[in-house]
Amino acid sequence: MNKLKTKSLLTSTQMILLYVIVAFCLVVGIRQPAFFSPATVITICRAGIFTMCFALCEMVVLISGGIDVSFPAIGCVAMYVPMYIINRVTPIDSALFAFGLAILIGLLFGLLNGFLVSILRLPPLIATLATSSIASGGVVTLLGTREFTTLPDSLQAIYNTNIITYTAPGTGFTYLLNVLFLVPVLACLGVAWMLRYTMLGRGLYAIGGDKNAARVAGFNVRRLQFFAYTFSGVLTGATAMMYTVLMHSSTTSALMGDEMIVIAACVIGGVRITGGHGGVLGVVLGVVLITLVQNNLNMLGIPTSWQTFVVGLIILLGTIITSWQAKRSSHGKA
Amino acid sequence: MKTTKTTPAVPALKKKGLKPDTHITVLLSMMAFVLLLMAVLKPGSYFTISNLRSMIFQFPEYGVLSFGMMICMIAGGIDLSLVGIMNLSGVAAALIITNMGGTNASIVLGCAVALVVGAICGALNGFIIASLSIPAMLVTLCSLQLYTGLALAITGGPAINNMPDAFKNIANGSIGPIPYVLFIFIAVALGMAFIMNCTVFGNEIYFLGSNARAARYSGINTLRVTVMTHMLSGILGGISGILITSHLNSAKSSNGSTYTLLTLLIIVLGGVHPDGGKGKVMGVTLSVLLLQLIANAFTIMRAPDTFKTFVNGCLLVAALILDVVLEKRAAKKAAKS
Amino acid sequence: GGSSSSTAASTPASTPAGSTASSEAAGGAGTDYKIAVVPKMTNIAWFQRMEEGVDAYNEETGSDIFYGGSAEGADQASYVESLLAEDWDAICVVPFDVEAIGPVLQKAKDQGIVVITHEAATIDAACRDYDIEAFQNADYGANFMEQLGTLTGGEGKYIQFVGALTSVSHNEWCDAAVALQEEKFPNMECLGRYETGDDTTVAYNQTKELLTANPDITAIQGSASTDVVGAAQAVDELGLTGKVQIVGTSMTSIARQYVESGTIASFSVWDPAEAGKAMIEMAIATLDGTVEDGMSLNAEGYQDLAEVTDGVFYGNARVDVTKENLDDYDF
Amino acid sequence: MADEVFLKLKGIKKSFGGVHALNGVDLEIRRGEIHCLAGENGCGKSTLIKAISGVHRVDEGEIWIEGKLCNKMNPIDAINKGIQVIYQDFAVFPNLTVAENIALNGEVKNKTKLVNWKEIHRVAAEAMAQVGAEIDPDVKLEQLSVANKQMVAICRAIINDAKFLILDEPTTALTAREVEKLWTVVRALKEKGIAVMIVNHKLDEIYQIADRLTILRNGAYVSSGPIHEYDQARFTRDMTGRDISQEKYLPKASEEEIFRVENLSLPGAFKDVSFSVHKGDVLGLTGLLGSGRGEIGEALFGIEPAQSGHIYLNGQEITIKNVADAIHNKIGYVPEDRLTEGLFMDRSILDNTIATSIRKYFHGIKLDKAAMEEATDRWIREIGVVTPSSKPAVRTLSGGNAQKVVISKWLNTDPKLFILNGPTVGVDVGAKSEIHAILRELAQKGIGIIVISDDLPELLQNCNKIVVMRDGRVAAVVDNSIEQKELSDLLMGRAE
Ligand SMILES: Nc1ncnc2c1ncn2[C@@H]1O[C@H](COP(=O)(O)OP(=O)(O)OP(=O)(O)O)[C@@H](O)[C@H]1O
Ligand SMILES: Nc1ncnc2c1ncn2[C@@H]1O[C@H](COP(=O)(O)OP(=O)(O)OP(=O)(O)O)[C@@H](O)[C@H]1O
Ligand SMILES: [Mg+2]
Ligand SMILES: [Mg+2]
Repeated sequence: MNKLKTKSLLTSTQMILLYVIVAFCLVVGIRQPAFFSPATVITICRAGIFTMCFALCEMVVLISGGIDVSFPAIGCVAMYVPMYIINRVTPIDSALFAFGLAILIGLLFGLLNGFLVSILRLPPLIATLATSSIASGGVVTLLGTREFTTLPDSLQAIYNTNIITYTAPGTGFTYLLNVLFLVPVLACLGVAWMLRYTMLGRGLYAIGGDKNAARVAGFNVRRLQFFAYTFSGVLTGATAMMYTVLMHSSTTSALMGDEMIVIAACVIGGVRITGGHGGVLGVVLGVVLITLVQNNLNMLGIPTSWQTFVVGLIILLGTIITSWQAKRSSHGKA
Repeated sequence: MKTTKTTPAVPALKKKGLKPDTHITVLLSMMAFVLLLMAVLKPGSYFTISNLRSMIFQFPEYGVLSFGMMICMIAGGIDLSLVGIMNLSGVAAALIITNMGGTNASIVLGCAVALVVGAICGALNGFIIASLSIPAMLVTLCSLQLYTGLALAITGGPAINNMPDAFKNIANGSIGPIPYVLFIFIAVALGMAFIMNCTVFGNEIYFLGSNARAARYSGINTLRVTVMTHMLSGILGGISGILITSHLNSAKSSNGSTYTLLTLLIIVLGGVHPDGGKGKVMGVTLSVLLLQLIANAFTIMRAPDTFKTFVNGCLLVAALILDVVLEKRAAKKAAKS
Repeated sequence: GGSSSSTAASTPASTPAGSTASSEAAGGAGTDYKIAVVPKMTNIAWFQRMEEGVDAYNEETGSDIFYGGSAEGADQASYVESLLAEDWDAICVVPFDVEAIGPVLQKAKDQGIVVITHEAATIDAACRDYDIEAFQNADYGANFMEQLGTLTGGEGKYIQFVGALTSVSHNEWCDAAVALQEEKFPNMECLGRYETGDDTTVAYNQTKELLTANPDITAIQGSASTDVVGAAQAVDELGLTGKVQIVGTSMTSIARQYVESGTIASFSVWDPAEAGKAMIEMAIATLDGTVEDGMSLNAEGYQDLAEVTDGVFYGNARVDVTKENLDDYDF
Repeated sequence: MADEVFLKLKGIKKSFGGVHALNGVDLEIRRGEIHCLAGENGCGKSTLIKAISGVHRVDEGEIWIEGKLCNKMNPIDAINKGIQVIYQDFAVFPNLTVAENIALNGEVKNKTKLVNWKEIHRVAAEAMAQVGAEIDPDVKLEQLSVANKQMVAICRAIINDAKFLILDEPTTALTAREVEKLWTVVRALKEKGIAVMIVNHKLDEIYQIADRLTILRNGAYVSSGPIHEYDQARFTRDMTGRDISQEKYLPKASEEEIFRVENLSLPGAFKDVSFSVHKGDVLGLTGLLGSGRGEIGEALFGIEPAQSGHIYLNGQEITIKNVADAIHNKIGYVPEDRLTEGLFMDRSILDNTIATSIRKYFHGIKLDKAAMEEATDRWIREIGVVTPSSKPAVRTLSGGNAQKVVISKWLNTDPKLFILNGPTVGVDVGAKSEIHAILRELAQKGIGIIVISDDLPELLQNCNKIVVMRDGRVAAVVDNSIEQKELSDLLMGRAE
């Protein structure tokens, strides 16, 4: 029995992911020794901030048995409206206002998603597609599209706060890790705790596993679905404002198209698209792998025009491996 | 294990076959509404031959694509890679046509290759989906990137242009006042209607989408049907690829990027059930027309394009809600009688 | 199509209706021609600036020029297609994809609509009446290399960013830059051309990756307006301001911060608002039949237009924006 | 104590749209009794359970629980009143562990906000000890067998201070040994004063366990009383409203062999299985869970093909590597799980009937719709499916009628060999005897019939030859003159 458990541990989705990550790093490192440096860690951490946060949103929704493809649009609205107000209406120089409004917007659209899915019982993919169209179409129609690139001082102050400053000995380059990196870290810990140690979290797994069973067990299915989508909306709002801070940019299209990579990160991390399975650790690894791949293809020497293809290939293979893995694990009967 | 016995699902619509399809009625009345509205608002510019022609030039591309999405969804899946297939096959056709000097033979060969490329891409999707039983949504999400990437890699970036006139004529020419593409669209629609209603394969698609396990136990080769469904979808993607390459005189990886969303909207509006097993060619055809009517109405009303996106989103929700409401009402009526 | 070239020749001799309209236009109440200006896409700041130009034109002259287009560039052709339902006198287009829009424009011309294009020097002459360019693409790209070579002393590696590998003008700029570098700065070396998808984040991450792997990069050339901004942020964070030189196309509204801090040495731009006006003026001139070599349009940077070949007019609208003149080009 | 009434229902009515699922039901459950609820398919048993457990609100009538009128309950209220239901599908969470499945409901009920994993394991261990189940608490439910899933569901039910436990057709997926174990658990619960209501069709099982019996027909109450007041005849009469004959099937012996397997083996499932079916034979194939009887059926139908051995149909050797092979050789198969494997619930009777034989109707270039309709109507008539037409979705049919549609689907392929895995599982007595009659008739016509079942009375009554499987091997081949006790011993391996 014990042997069996260690064996299944060694071939679990997370471990396989880890092997792949290590192998990828080795290959890149061999081609490009500069890769093996603390700088790489910082760079990956910095580059993965948004994907990680969005992946957490998506994971919670996927676990509950839904899917959310509206977060890029919601994020764009959430980053655009506050900056629009600050730049064009009244110059409110307050980080609290910017983040507060972004989160509020995320919350509202999250509630809309929740309403469509749990009250009207529309299929999640279609419902969130609709929300996506409504959000991005609505905001551009009302407020137009501009690009805001100057931050008010309060947000600039956040941008200037770093938790790690590393100077590479050879080149003298400085690598900075912004304080906002703590957000995904804390969010991961928080979500992991929530999923494991609260009835809310277990309820999400329950409704993702079998909605009817959850209903007869006395779970409030609607409330749990509402929670999943509003949680996703809120974290999306916050992440979008982080994007504005870190990238000095707020547009109505900055995040569009991100859902593909984020869903892929979740699935590679062992979250099943059919609901009820997956956890934070796997998703973190999935995000790490995807971020690594996205940001090191030049180092690997892949020609630019082939990079889309290579990313696609790796994601497809990752999906195939994890799906096959999931099938194997649910087949062993006891 | 999830038997339906504990599901207090929406009461099944009894005697469904006896009533006119509520969905088709809804679509027709929506079309009537749009036409009526435009008759009041902009009679002069909306009801013109040139507007009709301009509409006909536009919808076949994504109309054909919608049928591909439709069969995949009826079979219980989805094909998010259609636009990728469309561009990849467009690139393949363009490559052959331009390299062979644009002769008529090269055009025929190019079109054939486009269809073959579409079929191969679709078959690959189908094979991965069915043999490894991975949700179609995932597989096609990944393969979209794969096919787009391949198209990009083949062209190296820049579009392939300078198609011969004969090829450009496919999507831009007309017989008298009627564009060729209208005939192509009608042919595809009729072909699809025939396949879905009158062939074994069409019925097998419905069976697969209704209950994949039961389909297997009924002797339906689910692997073959899934592969064939996606292959057909890929072929439709190939046709679309030819149309768009001809229409735009250019083949590249990023054409028609908004079509995925549009085709999903079309088929759901057209009554294809997102869980599979239900949907009609007629509904999808009407839905294509309806959306084109609306799109042109917007342009003529000088509404910003983004407003159209907003309205499409609302329309999608409205259509689904209306569906639920109507079915409930119909069930109640059936119960009373 | 051969048939439409004859249409092109006959267009300047405008319809009777057109000529009455033009006499009214001369009367100062603006033009009565029905003209549409269609941008590549509406959802980016660049073309909102163009809309401002068209609005300003309408206000100044009291005309009613329509400005509108598809949200996404990919849909531009079908947008123009749907415009053809109405009888326009002229359509001014900034093609998203020169080839893609060609057949539709040809249909427009077949309907007797005057077609003016911008940023589309390579478009098939049969598809339009005239094309106005803000400048010669080769000059524009060479200018970047001229600056980079001077700033770096002609030493080191450089990288080029393009919005999309499929973008014709971006690639022409880059080609011209490489050509000049090979001739004038032989000690420099082009590391490659990278795609950013018009996304600041991608430019930022790519720059970081490329600099880490190649610490000897001394210069970066951007093409899409976001390229230099993303690159500048990476250079700034890595503490390389002054060591790595950045030039490229951008706009004050998005690049101001890094121009002020000196991370971006300078960027070049042409005012989309003026380009919009120039297209309208050109359309009116075409309808009035007053197009001639060396003509001047009432838009900054589009005076003394010389027709180079087959209906392409080049202006001199490029402005190089530096710390000093930043406030003069505040868009 | 034993006479104290726990639950009393009076004149319960409930309709869905126009369907009167319940049309005046009375029921009385006493503490510590084992009460059986019987009735034909679609007579409203499940609906009644859902009314009691608060899933459905009743239209009319009164629900009295411990002397209090409780017409407006939701599932939580019902749970709080001590009512626990084990649904046909158990309503467990496949993605959660055994321990969680057992303990989570209690936590929901107590409105806990945080999860105490120690407590969950403790509760789970305690509950499993109470019913004597031994299952690894950390295994996910999707990895368990049906019987173990049911055990988990029972454990979960009893920990929440259950006073009244309802089991909806608990034995359909279990074999004899597991049923015995289940009865042991149920009796133990009874000893604790818990009232138990069991929905069941099998009279012999009802005799084994029930104290009292209530019978419903067409959503209405028919009769109720102590179990000893019911003999076989009254039971079936009350259920169906008519008398049904009980004679055994004894065909004329025939030399003509239809089907034979020799040394069929599939590692891990069965080994060296040989038997033959002659003209007129209805062959029974039985065994305990894991004896491989189901696997043989699936192997012969090509779902999980055998790896070695020979199969002869009408004297010719055939190979079956997949379902297509089986169908090509005119083998039909009625799967165990009708709902998920046999039927397209949302599609019409017509679609279901022609699903497998659709190629027959493809003439020239298109499907012959008229012929399809004609064939379906003919089967509806011949098999006796109760429906106004061939148009309604199968979802609207009762279990027995649905099973008849599955049978029509195969008969429409003109099978030479017809394998039925649990053909009457969850089918009521009336429909059951009709299905049996159909099988006999087919056998007489020369179609080979193999019935895979663990319903011993059914086998003894309908099969003239019974193959008993044990541990993947053929343990015995007997005819139906054997006593049920003897057959059951053979099954368990107690005879030798
Ligand atoms: N949610 C529902 N909507 C519509 N009709 C329903 C619903 N639930 C049950 N019915 C109908 O009510 C009747 C009684 O169904 P019920 O499931 O209670 O029968 P049952 O006695 O449990 O049958 P079985 O033995 O097949 O389980 C059937 O005709 C069924 O079709
Ligand atoms: N050893 C086992 N461990 C776990 N699950 C098992 C085991 N054996 C069988 N099962 C499961 O129990 C169910 C029935 O088992 P199986 O088919 O092996 O038995 P059988 O003798 O063929 O009886 P039946 O026809 O009733 O299924 C199946 O769902 C199977 O997956
Ligand atoms: Mg029932
Ligand atoms: Mg079995």
